[in-house]
Amino acid sequence: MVNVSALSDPQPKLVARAVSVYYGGKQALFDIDLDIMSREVTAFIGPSGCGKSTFLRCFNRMNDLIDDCRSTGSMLLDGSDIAGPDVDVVQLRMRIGMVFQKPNPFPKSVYDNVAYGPRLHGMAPTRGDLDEIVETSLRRAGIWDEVKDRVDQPGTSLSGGQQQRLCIARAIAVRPDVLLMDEPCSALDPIATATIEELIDELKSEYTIIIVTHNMQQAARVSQKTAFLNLGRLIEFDETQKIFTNPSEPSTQDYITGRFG
Amino acid sequence: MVNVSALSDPQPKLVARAVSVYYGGKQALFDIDLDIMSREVTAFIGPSGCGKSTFLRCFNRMNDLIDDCRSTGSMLLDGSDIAGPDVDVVQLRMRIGMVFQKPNPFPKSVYDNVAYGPRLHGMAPTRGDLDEIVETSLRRAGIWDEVKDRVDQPGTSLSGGQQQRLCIARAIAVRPDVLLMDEPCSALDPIATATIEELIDELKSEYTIIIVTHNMQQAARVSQKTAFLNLGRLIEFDETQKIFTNPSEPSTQDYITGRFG
Amino acid sequence: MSSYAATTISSQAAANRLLLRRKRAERRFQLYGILAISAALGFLVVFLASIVSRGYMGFVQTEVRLTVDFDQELIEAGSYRKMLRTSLSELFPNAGSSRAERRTLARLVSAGTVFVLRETVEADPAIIGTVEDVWVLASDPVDQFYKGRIDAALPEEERPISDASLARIAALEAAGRIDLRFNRSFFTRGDSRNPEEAGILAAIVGSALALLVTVVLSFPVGVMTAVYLEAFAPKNRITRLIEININNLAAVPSIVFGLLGLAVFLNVFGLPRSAPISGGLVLSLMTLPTIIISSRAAIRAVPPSFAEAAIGLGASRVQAIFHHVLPAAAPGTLTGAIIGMARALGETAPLLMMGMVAFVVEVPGGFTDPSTVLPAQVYLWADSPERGFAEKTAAATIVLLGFLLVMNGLAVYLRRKFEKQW
Amino acid sequence: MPAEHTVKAFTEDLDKIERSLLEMGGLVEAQIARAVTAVAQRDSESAARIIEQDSEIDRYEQDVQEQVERLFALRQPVAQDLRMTISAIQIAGYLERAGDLAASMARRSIVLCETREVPGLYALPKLGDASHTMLKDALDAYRDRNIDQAKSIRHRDRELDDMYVALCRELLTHMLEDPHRITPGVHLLFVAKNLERIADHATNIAELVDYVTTGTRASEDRPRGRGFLMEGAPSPDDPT
Amino acid sequence: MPAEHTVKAFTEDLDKIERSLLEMGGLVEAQIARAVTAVAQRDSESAARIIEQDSEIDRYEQDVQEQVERLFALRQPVAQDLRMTISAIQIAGYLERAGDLAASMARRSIVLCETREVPGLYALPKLGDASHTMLKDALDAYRDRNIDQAKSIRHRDRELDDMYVALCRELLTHMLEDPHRITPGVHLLFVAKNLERIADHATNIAELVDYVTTGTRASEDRPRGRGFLMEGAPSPDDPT
Amino acid sequence: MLLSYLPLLIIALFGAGAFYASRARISAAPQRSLPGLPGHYGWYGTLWTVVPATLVYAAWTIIDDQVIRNVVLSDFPDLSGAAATLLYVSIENAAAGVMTDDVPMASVELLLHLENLSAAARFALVTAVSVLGFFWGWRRIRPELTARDRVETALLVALFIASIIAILTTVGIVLSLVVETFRFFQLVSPFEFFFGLEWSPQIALREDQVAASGAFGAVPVFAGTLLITVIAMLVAGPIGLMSAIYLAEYAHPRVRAVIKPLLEILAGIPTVVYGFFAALVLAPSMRNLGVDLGLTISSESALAAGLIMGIMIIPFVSSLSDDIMTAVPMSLREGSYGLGATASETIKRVILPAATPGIVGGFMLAISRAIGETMIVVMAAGLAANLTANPFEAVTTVTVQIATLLVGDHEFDSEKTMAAFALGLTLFIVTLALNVAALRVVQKYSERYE
Ligand SMILES: Nc1ncnc2c1ncn2[C@@H]1O[C@H](COP(=O)(O)OP(=O)(O)OP(=O)(O)O)[C@@H](O)[C@H]1O
Ligand SMILES: Nc1ncnc2c1ncn2[C@@H]1O[C@H](COP(=O)(O)OP(=O)(O)OP(=O)(O)O)[C@@H](O)[C@H]1O
Ligand SMILES: [Mg+2]
Ligand SMILES: [Mg+2]
Ligand SMILES: O=P([O-])([O-])[O-]
Repeated sequence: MVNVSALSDPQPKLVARAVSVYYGGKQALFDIDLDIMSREVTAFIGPSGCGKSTFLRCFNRMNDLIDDCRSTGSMLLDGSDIAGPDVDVVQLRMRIGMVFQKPNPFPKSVYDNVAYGPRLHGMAPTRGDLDEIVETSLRRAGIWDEVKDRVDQPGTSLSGGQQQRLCIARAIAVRPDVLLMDEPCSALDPIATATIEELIDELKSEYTIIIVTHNMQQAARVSQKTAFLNLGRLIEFDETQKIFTNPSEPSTQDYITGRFG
Repeated sequence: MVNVSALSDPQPKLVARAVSVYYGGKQALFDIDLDIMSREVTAFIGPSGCGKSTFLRCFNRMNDLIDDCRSTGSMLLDGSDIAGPDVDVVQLRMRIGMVFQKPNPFPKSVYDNVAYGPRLHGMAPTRGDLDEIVETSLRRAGIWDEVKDRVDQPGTSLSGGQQQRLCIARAIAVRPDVLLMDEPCSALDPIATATIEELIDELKSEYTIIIVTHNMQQAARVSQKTAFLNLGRLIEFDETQKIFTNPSEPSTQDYITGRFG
Repeated sequence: MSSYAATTISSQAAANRLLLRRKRAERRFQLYGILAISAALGFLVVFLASIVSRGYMGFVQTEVRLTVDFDQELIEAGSYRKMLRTSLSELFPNAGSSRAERRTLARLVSAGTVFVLRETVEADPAIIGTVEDVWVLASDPVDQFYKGRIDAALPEEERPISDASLARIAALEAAGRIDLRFNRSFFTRGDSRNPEEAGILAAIVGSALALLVTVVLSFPVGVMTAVYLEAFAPKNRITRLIEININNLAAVPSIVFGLLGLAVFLNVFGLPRSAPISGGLVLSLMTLPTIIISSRAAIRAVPPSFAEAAIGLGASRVQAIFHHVLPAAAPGTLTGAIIGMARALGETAPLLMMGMVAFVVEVPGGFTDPSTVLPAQVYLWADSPERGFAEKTAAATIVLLGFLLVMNGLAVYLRRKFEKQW
Repeated sequence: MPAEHTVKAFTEDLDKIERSLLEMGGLVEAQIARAVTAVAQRDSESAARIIEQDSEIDRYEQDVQEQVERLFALRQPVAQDLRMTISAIQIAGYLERAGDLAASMARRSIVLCETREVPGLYALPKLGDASHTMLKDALDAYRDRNIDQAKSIRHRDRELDDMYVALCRELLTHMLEDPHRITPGVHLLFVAKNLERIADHATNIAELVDYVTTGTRASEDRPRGRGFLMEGAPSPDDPT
Repeated sequence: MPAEHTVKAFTEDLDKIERSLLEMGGLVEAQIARAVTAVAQRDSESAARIIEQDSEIDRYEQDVQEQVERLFALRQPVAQDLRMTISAIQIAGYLERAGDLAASMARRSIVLCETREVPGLYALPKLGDASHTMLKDALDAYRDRNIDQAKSIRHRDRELDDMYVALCRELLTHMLEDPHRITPGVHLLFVAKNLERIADHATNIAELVDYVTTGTRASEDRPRGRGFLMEGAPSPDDPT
Repeated sequence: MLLSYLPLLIIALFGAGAFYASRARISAAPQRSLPGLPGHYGWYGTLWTVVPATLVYAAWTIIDDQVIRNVVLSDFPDLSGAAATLLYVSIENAAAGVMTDDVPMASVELLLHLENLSAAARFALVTAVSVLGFFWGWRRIRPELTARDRVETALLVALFIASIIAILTTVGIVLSLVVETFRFFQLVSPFEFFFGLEWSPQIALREDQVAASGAFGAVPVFAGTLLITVIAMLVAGPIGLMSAIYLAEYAHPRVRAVIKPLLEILAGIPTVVYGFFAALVLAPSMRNLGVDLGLTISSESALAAGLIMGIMIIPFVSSLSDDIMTAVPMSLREGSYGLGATASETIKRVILPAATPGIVGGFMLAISRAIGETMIVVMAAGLAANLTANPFEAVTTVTVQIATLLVGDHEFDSEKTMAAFALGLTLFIVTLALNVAALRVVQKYSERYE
């Protein structure tokens, strides 16, 4: 068991400092400091409404879409600010991809789903380039073998688990560094869930992954670091193993052992 | 660990014999034989679409509501047939209550929700009787203390977990023998889930309970017996502890240990 | 279990009685539903049957075969009337030659026959100097009688056709000179004072022009508004006002739109009265809320996750909406538009105000020409006393319903085809 | 246990395991005390009863194992609950060993009844008492999650080792003095060894208190006698 | 392991635990063999190395414990996986004990180097060999989930007990013959005892094979020597 | 003619050209990560080329008629008002080739000349603006240009303008109604209008015409409207609601799939057709029936109009109710059945109570529709403003009066035309109130199952 405070990677991928978020007058996050390390899976756990999704969406500024949502504090990606008003969110979201709770493939072909991002950003000048990006992304998402014969069929015709992997493929097609996942398995059955968890495990060799989950076992299984949030505050952030075998904070312990409420 | 075959309660509460169910031309359940013992919690587990809900809904004939659903085989409640065409489903459903996946309180007051069944069946001649039934049911569902001051407020104003307990109270208000629960916690957060599980544990001293769940841990926690279904067939039925420590069938073992698909 | 064992015999009996009563109530309630539906559908059947039974004869017309001598002199003198008279007197040589008698004779055929003859000549000058058999329209009373709508047993003064004419018709029939033929002129002519000559082409063209104006104006504006409100509008007082406003506009009685058109388009802007452009404008204002509302519903039905996903990939809001939400909402939007158009096609009241209920003979050639629309034509004819017009009204109604059926069918087809693809 | 689980049955299950462990511990303590007495008082009847009772302890261990297995399967404990559950298996194992050792002493006491008495056995009950108390205290420390008490137990183990070494020396001396005492002396040596082992097991249990409460396993290099071997003395002591 | 888990990392984790156990087993086997040789050949240098290496085994145990804890916390094993994981903790415990016993033998061998040689020790290596082989076979049976082999090991334990009793008798005879042999004799008695204990631990491991594979714990009443006590013989043997 | 559309063609061509030119320009620029796709730069160029030029074209087109008219009429300084208009129309006709007498040829020539001049000037100006716009945009096409932002902002502005049209419509309605009504109330006191019992708006054409004194007491009109609406709702309410219940709760999906569209046909039939049916089929047969039963049923009875209108709005009631009932979550139904309720009990005790607000809203919308319906009553109800509650008599309605008062070429500022606007305003306010209330109710209801 490694002690957190002893962790000192020289360069965290993402840094949050004193991040607070408000919905209208209501404060949803309070002064959060957190470092996300490169090529690791970091899980956010906590009771419903504690602000996991809100925090996650700070990283790629999805909260900008909510009219009355406003945040303070600083967030850095590879050392450069991402929270400022003059940051180009398009570029930011290219570098920080996102996978959602419900698999949400576009009602287009599998190919067009994956090709959407690269086309949007003009990443593939020729059709050949695009083909390659699509194939690579699908491969990386571990779904190429299942769909290679039907990339022209609509993405919505796939099964739930396949759809979610398609969405992951779509996200990595724009070559992001970071993948944000908001309860990516909560709409899936246990078997599809297992395949996604498996995939996350493989992806972590290339991507920095942050995953929000309600399922503590899932956090335990897939992540290297776990952050426990409660009532909008970061209670504990540590190695997953440490959190699940020997958390420092009593309230973390209470939460993960089911002594809550 | 008790061996199943050694189980020989003289009188099972519910008996299914060679039950098959068809949706149109598609067979969803194949020849299921099962005995449900009185005052025990029996869990149905199995992969998505294996027929758990279908089987559960055979017990109170909810499948009758689906137009092209048809079933064969016999089902007995306390030894008398419940599957026949001349069985009175109104009476049957009085004796076999049901709790659903999403809490579904009627958009009426808490009181009226619970009083609905008794009124329907003319169970409470006087207002006083009704009051008593309502209070007893709410108490038994472990929610009386939380709602006693607001039984006139709409049931929908309660929290998710409370709503589900209200639904349980509503179901037990008609004094059923059996409670069917189809994934009663899947729409709830972990804390509400824990309270419902707790409640199920208490209820089993008075009711025979059958619960469908996707969550194997939940099945493990709340049930005494577990039935594992796969592809519409009953693969294994045994003491829960046996199933989760030492199942007889390899496919059960594969499923519960996550070696599926 | 004990609770059941505990129930006494008598309460068991009471419970059974209660159960029986509940079952009876159940059956009764279900019966009410069936009766209600039967009533509504029964009316529909009666309604359609009565329209069709009245109208189908409108598509055929009694015609009389005349043998006409296209005499060069008469033609040069422009005396087509004389030519017709001659031809008729040849048929019935023993008809009197008094003015009155000549007139009754002429009343066998349509008053417009003279013009038909002229048109025939103008269309084919080679005919001059020959003697040809020509089918001409019978007059309205003859037509009605021949179609069996006039009871010959009635006393002469109670029916619009004289005994003499009846005899002539019998003669014509015997000679094979009278027959029911497909009524081409119904589809190729404008209105007329003579029922047998009245056609719906002018009305159809008028409707088409007005609808064109409506589509061109209301569809883009409607969709743009819907997109703005659903996808971009900030939630503030102005947009809320717009929303409420649109919902209310949808339920404003159509005649009020007519008042608006009358006061604003005709009197303030000075647009031409009775013109497709003015009528179309009013109809488009009227259709706009329908299109906006159905487009908004279609847009709203698209899961927000599509837009979210696109934005998560770095698309701007505009791109997300235009790439994913609008295409997905297109069938719904289109369906709404078609239904709106169908409504506009059937609308009369506001056009009353715009002067489009007019007697229009000429087929309109442009957006500013005087014209009428199909439902207005129905309204006009329904008011006319001649029996022939009743039949025409029903026939025009059938045509109108036909158009509506096609449009609604298209909408249903679209909705079916694209229903819930995600 | 800091608070109740939302699912109370979980707390109950954990409590039940702990109760079983403590009951088992009580039984083992009694067995040890009785075995020491049997040796000291050459009471072969009591010894026979002790041997009989050992199977009871085995049943307890099996019971705890089953409960633990059930808890793992049905409740998936984590953190402190997990540590408690894991430690329960280990403690049950230690207690079972201690019980076996008590039974072993009882068996030897029967043999000893038939051999010549070895003098100077006064030290044996003292060792027995120390060992028995250590086990008791370890279980108390575990029950109370008392880290300090647990730590002191680990230190007491050292003293006990000293006592053991002294006893061994004395026995050896007796054996050298009189060959007739060799056979009983050997048996007594083994008895002493057993008591020393029991104390070791108590120490193991005490170490688990740390683990259960704080999650860190006490360092393994606990005091291990005092290097008698290095003294080159022909002493048979080796607190293994 | 019948099939891979859908989450392969789970299978890997389980495999890793098993690998650690087998490695640890190998190390323990080697320690035992070397300890027996050290005793037989009076090689105190080798003995010192053995003692040193013991901490390696402790580290292995700790490692297995941590892995198991992690597995419980992160993967919530059930059924066969659960049994495998629980048994891993127990096996690691047994192996650690066996390692300790080997170290203990090594320590005694150092003492023995400085005492007079006791003749007739030929039986010791034989016992050592038997004990060592039993452990090895038990681990093999565990690795292969071979129930039959495991069963045969439990029967071999009886033979080993016989050898042990014979050896004890012989040693006792030597001690009675020559008081100078008392001290080394006692040490050798303990060495023999250690080897007997190692065989017991091997038997324990073999019993777990049943448990892991079929979920039923082998009955506890396994053969326990042959009631020497009842023979009334003044033998110091008690296969506890 | 050609000249008038040519500028638009030019704009379109230039716009397309600008798109490709701008896109090519940015593609040629050193490729970095751009704040927009090349297409965005293309559109940027197009916008600059097209929008100003189009605005100029539109402005010119709107203004030039007026200017030309002023110039042409400046030769006739002593003419004004209607006379000037008359003259100008005849000049225009002459210019269009319709010869009329009495037209000053000089003016006709002038007009033609001016029109040609204007068209040519407009062509030149539009082309110039377009070219200027193109170069203006072209110069600004640089990789630093946030093209996507700009283009999207322009698009948003367009969308916003579109959504303003809806407001303008309402404003137009309100203004036109209010202005005329205001004028009306200057002539006729509001008190008389709202409380007067006699309605007889026809102004006497002859001095001695009877009962044409211009009485503007609208109570009989309102009463007639009310009567017909009540009859309609008596028909549509029960039939619609019960049909909806049957369809939503009992009918097999396949039956429902057939019946529902069939019922909706009723709503798709143009009201003029209903009117035709009522006037030509229903009314005569009712009169005959009345004769048989010894009742006097007027040939334009409130009953006939109300019945037909009721049938017309059946689908409004049934569709809305059906939608609302099917929106009641299945889970509630299952909850009730699970407790042993029969279907009708489930409907009466759970579904209807849950759906009541929505159904009430639906009824209100249906009422508003009945009140505003015109053609049926115009054709089937009468013109006579009888103050009666007897459904067999003829009554008149607000919409009938509006229609009849305004159809035909009337002087637009007579009392009776203004009275139509006053009626229109009343109608507007009443239906508006009903709608607002209904929408409120429905909205509140739909929030419940969010
Ligand atoms: N759009 C919003 N407007 C207002 N408040 C919001 C909004 N979104 C979230 N909140 C509030 O902010 C808090 C944090 O919400 P958030 O969705 O981040 O929680 P969460 O931890 O993701 O919960 P869950 O596990 O249920 O997804 C909650 O109290 C929630 O009510
Ligand atoms: N109304 C229906 N019409 C047709 N097929 C159905 C219907 N309901 C269920 N099925 C089919 O019957 C099978 C069993 O369905 P059921 O809902 O009982 O599964 P389940 O085990 O409850 O799954 P889940 O865990 O997803 O709830 C599935 O293959 C499903 O597709
Ligand atoms: Mg969330
Ligand atoms: Mg189900
Ligand atoms: O079982 P042991 O006493 O040798 O640890």
